Amino acid sequence: MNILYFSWIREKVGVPHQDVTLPDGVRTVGQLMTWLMENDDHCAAALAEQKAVRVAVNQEHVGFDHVLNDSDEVAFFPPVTGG
Amino acid sequence: MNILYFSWIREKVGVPHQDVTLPDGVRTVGQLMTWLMENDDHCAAALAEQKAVRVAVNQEHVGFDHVLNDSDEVAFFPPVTGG
Amino acid sequence: MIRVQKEDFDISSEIDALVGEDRGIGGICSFMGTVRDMADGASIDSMTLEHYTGMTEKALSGIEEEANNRWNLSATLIIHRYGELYPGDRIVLVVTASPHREEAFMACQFLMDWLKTKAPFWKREEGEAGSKWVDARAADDLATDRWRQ
Amino acid sequence: MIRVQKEDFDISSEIDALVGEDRGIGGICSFMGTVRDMADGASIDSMTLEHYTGMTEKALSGIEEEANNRWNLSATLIIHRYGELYPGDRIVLVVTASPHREEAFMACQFLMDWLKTKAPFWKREEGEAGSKWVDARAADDLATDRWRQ
Repeated sequence: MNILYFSWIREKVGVPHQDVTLPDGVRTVGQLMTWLMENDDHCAAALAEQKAVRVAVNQEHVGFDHVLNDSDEVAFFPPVTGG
Repeated sequence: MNILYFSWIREKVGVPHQDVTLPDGVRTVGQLMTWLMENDDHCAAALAEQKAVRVAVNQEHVGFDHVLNDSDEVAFFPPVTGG
Repeated sequence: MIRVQKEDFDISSEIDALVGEDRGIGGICSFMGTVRDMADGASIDSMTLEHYTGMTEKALSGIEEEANNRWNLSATLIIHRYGELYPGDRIVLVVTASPHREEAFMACQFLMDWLKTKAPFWKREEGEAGSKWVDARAADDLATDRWRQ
Repeated sequence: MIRVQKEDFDISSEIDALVGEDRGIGGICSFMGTVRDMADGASIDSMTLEHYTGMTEKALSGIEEEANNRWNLSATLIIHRYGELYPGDRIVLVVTASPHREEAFMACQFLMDWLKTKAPFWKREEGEAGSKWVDARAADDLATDRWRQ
């Protein structure tokens, strides 16, 4: 599964993307976030403030309860500020 | 007093402007309209449909009860359609 | 700034001139009205815009001042053409520049709504249905009414 | 039509290309966002726009389609720039063309509001206050909310 990070979340994680294999028991976006934070201090710092984290799966905005597939492209980023 | 006409009101009156001397007893825009209609068949045709007539005095929109001065510039026209 | 003219205009040049060196501007809203080739199902060949010289300038300056009183605007522009125009031709341009987009949008709509019901212009269309003066739209009066306080 | 690009754009050429030979258009509304030289009282030297390639195009096409479903539009255009920009530079252009002005205005505002809260762009400012990511504005969320049915 390809995970992308943007803006200050990317800076805190330290890399723009990671390739991970979805472990057993991780089915939703929320569970993926918890797993990433448990396994990586940088991710823990980047995703700690949950209400500042937005998620897209396959380039569509989704909620934390969205169910994942192994082939999904998942992106974490703060609220957008374009326009 | 200089009276101007625009759009189809101008066409019905037949001239774009007229110079008139305000007769005694004519104090308001409404009274001027009545007087013009009594004295000129073209004006009568042009101003007959009162709710389609708009008035400006000295280039400001006014109502039929507006009080006139001899030196005023008065204009009669239909609702505007610019923009 | 207001201008009443026979000549066409270019929106890029107008916006560039209006904005100038003002780096406090964050949003520029514009509206441009153009001549359509149909009216009430009949084709239009040309349109003539009559106006009341003197009062037009006064009315446009008045509504521009009102917009600047209501919103925080960095710059405003109204250009209105008169004379003979053809389908596709530009008729009117309103530009509002502001630090924030909401105010630019509001002011631009306000100016267009007021202009439609207060500026002394009259359109006459020539086409399939003959030569006729355009009727005022009730919808335009309603659009203006919503700005009354 | 949507475009995500590093390059600047010219509003006249964009509008001309968008309108083409469509003589049914009566009103063209546009909004252009520009880089300001101040943010929260501190001067800005430059701004960098990061975006999510692929999702940006998808998001912009999605909101463009939504606007066309809601209103009778003859043509729409969204251009958004990315990369390094300076005060006074153009960031975004939205153009909506319609037979009637009300729909052009509504759609243009809708597109800007949705773009502000849905298109994956992030601004980073460099200036007096150092280098910082711009915070999302609560007002932008409210502006988007008013379009929910």
